[in-house]
Amino acid sequence: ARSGARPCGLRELEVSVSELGLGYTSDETVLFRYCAGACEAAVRIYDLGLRRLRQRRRVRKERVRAHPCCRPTAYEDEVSFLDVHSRYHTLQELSARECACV
Amino acid sequence: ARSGARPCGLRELEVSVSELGLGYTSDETVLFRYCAGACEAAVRIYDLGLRRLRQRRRVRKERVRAHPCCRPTAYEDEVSFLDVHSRYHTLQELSARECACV
Amino acid sequence: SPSSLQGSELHGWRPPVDCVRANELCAAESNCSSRYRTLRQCLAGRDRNTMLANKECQAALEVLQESPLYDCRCKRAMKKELQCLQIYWSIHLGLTEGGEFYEASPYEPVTSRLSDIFRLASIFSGTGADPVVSAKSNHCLDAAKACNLNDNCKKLRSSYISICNREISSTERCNRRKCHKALRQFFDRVPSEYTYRMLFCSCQDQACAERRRQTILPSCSYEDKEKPNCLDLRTLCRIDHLCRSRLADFHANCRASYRTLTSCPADNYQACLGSYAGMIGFDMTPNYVDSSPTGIVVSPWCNCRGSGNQEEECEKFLRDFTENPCLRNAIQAFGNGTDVNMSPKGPSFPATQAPRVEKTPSLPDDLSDSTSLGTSVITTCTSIQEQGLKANNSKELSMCFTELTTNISPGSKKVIKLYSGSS
Amino acid sequence: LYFSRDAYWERLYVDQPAGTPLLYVHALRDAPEEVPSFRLGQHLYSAYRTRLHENDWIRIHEDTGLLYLNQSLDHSSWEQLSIRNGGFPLLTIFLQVFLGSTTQREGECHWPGCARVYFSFINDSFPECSFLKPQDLCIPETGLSFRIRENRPPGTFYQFQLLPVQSLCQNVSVVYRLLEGENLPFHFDPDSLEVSTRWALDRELQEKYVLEAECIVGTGDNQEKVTVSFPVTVYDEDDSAPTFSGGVDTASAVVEFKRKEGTVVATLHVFDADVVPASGELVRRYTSTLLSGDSWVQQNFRVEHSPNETLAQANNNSVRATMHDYKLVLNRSLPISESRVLQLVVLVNDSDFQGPETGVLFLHFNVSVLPVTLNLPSAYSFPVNRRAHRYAQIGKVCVENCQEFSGIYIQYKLQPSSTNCSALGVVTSTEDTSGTLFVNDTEALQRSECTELQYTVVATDRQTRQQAQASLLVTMEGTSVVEEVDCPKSCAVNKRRSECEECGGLGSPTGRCEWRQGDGKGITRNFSTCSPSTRTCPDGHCDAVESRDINICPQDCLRGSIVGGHEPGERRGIKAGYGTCYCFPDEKKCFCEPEDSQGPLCDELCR
Repeated sequence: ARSGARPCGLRELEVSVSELGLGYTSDETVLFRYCAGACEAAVRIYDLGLRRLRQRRRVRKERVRAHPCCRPTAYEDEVSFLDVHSRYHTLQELSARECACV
Repeated sequence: ARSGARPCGLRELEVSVSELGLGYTSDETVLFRYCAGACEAAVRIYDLGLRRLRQRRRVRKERVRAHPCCRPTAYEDEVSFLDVHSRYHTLQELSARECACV
Repeated sequence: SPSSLQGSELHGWRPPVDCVRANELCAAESNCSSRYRTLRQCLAGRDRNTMLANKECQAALEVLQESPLYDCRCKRAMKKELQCLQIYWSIHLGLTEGGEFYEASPYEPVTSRLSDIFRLASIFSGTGADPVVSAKSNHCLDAAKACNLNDNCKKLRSSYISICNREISSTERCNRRKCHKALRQFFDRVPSEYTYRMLFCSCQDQACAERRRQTILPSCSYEDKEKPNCLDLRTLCRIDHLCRSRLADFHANCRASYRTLTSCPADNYQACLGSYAGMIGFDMTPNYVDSSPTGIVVSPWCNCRGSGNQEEECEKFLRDFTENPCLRNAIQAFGNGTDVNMSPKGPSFPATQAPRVEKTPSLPDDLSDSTSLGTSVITTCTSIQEQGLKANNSKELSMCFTELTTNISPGSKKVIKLYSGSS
Repeated sequence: LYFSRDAYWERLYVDQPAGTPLLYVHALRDAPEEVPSFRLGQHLYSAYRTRLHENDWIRIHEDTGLLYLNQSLDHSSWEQLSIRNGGFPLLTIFLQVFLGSTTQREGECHWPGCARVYFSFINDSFPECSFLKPQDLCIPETGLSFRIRENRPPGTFYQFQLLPVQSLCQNVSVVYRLLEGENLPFHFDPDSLEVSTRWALDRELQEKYVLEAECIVGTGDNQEKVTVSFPVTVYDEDDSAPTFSGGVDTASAVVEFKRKEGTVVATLHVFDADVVPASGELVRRYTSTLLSGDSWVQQNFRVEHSPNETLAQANNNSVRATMHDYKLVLNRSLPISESRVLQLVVLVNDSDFQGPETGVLFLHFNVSVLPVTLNLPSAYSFPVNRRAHRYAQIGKVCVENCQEFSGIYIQYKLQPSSTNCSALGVVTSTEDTSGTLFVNDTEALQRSECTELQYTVVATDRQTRQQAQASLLVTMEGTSVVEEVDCPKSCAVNKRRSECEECGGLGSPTGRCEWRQGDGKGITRNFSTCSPSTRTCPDGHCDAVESRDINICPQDCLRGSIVGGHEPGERRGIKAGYGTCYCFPDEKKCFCEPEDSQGPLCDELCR
């Protein structure tokens, strides 16, 4: 991505519950908040060192992340809805509340 | 990778400063601690929802991470060494001190 | 004319204060505070009636009738609401005998109207919706969507749903007490532009009506293994000051009146809907009895089996929910987004218009002999008065509806008179 | 004495002349010798019962119950009362009328000894008679309804005429006729216009009447008719003694396997034609006592009374009545050794009943408490796979009739014949009082010298320590094998069939996990998952073995968070899931997500 792309932050989208693909069939909509954006400025010397060690195969092939992630650091408590069978469901931590580069 | 692979945690490696590829030439070695491993158990409903919305292109192709990252949540303060030119250097936050799935 | 009238002291009208404030005023005045203490002792005694018969108690009552405590009121969801209500009932249980069918509402009359809510609702949801689209859409679903898009509404809605939906054990469906508390918080803290849309949305099909019925999660907040007798349920409700107040408020604002355009006292649908919603989360929680889209029937969870000789009174109590034209008109009005546009002065009727028989709601109304009712007649003027319209100096204020509610037993003819008197 | 109504209505106009008769109140007698007398309360009240003023204007004939104007009410008195009412045109005032015989005081007016008389006080003089419509001449504003106590002497309960109209519009002819009263227990006297009962009423025959009356106003061809109907409710009194429903006064029952506190041993029904006292009071006044001097009976049995209103047929009328259910219930769990034959008697007392016969009757419960002896089949034999993992369920042991037991608590134990070849454990499941055998130590399974395991199964009743024994032979099958490397402890961790079937996990009897392929229909009980044994897990029930270790069957036993489309089980586990459900027991977390969305992990892709 071009350097200087939109920085990591909170985005929001109104989606129907069914669109979340969790198996619930409901026409209700929820405000889905998620984290997106670049974390260029959050790179540390740790990342540089780790990237280099991985390139040199000094770090075994296990899963290693050598770049900060734009991820939620806090989530919204819960959101409830009624499904098409007239049964209520409550989802915990569906939406992000705060984002950061970690 | 098999599910249930080694979960995210702190690993350590003794490396020479030069191997870090930061441009310093020194024969000294440092204990480089980094985070690695799987974050399967840290998945939230947020991730499932975001993954589905991305698959359905409801979330624009901006950089979005639909899976927890195994990343440092605390860093070691500093490490110093003498290079081949007999000059001392100190590196901040080179090693991870704590890891978590975020 | 009877001379005794001129000498007596005028008991003019004064704007009501809230009972917490009135209590402070009384406490600051030795005569009032001592009498109030006496009255509380009178009421605390086991045999209330004999205590009230003794001179000191009577004297205390006389003094307190002149104090601000006498006509103090409370506000819904005010800060010290329960304390306010406790003070109110400590006075009014002294004045009435208790066991009245209708009790005066401790709450200040509602001045806002449905049209204020519609205006806010349309601002929020930007709906000046196209009527064709809106006719087909599921209004209750739209209401849920609107709520989920407002953080405060979403939060409080999710809170009561997750509590009311949490199964405790195979024998205990849920924690009803916590569910009721969460429901009360929802209806107290979320603006009615959201809560009314979810509670009183109009429906064209069964799915929508079922969603409307499910709004309060009836399997936890409403239904129970057995249905108690409605008079027993009323007795239980009246033990708790809050429930008692909300029931009195419902009766005051929703009681069918045959002398108003809308069948509602002071033609205020909002007052009725607000007091109906105010009962949710208490023993007297009402709900839709089925999911038929158009046949709006609401009722508390009770019946009239086991009423003994009070079957008529029980059925009358139940009819105030199940066959109440004011409540039904109010729900339908909200559902259709209509409000009666009552200009503050109200329709003016020539003084001696011959009595006209109004569009008589087909259903029997309130008082028949079987009730030991003290207030079969509503002083609609009282509620107009309490809406801040100064009675005695407004020339305009002569319109007042004589509320002679008649018991329409099968086949009997009903007579309605409209009078205008000038003050 | 009692009033035939609890509220009366009339209109008051300004400047009606003193002496104008207003209305009659009527009292009916409870006993023939009673003579009604009336007195008025001192004050006039407003709608919300605020005391407005002394009653200076209205008086009552204490013997006839006729209320009349003692003083005319002029505009200034109307103004005064209106101001007292808050400055508004006075709408309604009321005063209280008491029976002379009642001790009730003002401020405590309620039927039967007190009634309220409401006046719509209109700030206008009495209208021209010609202005009045027929219904204004015929009937009062508010509907009429009457209440008459059953079994009471007949009496007059209403007088048709509107007295003010009759006195101020004398030239208007108003004639009344009771339409359907003839064949009913009511009589109408056309002269006095009084309506009375003809004989004592019996609520158990009919509790509601609707009387139709016709009022004819005017004469000749400008006659107008108004019909009015008014309900009469017959008030019940406790004049019917309780009777055995269907004549059955005895029930027999056997207590054998169901010995738990709260078990309903037998039920008898008592019918009472009355509906008083009402539900609020009924349980307190309709008592039931278990008569038995034997303290054992008092400690171990109780009677539960639940009254229900019902409908009884009386000469093609249905009338409300009450059916009382009396359940004999175990007050404690009975030990299996208990053995008794009892005749229990329950005294039912309708304490309000005042009839000649007795309001008491006796219910008889013949109860046989049988002892239960524990028996186990002589021998058990089960195979076990040498590859079985720990907590693999091998089989069930059960004393005779254990599925029927409730309130009987059995403990199972295993006594191994040889000490070095012992691999099994047993645990008791409370639901069906059976014992589940499971592998508790896999090391012995791997030893080639252990070809079979021999035990004695001992079942002990916790309360009486009574025991039963049986021999148990467990034969080894298959060969043990070195465990697959990198396999998780719990089968439930595996997300795909391939991973699942190449590993074992806690609780797997074959040493391999089993994949259950779901039906893929949204959130369903039949979700895909990896299990130690699809026979026992997941089955929506966290059984006695599974609850030993969360890794065995987290799908049934997890108390934690379930991420993804699901329906939680009752208090624990997953009742239904979307797609594949897999778990991380140590993190107390399960996930349910469709197979297709477990795509490649987003590592490099989402830098």
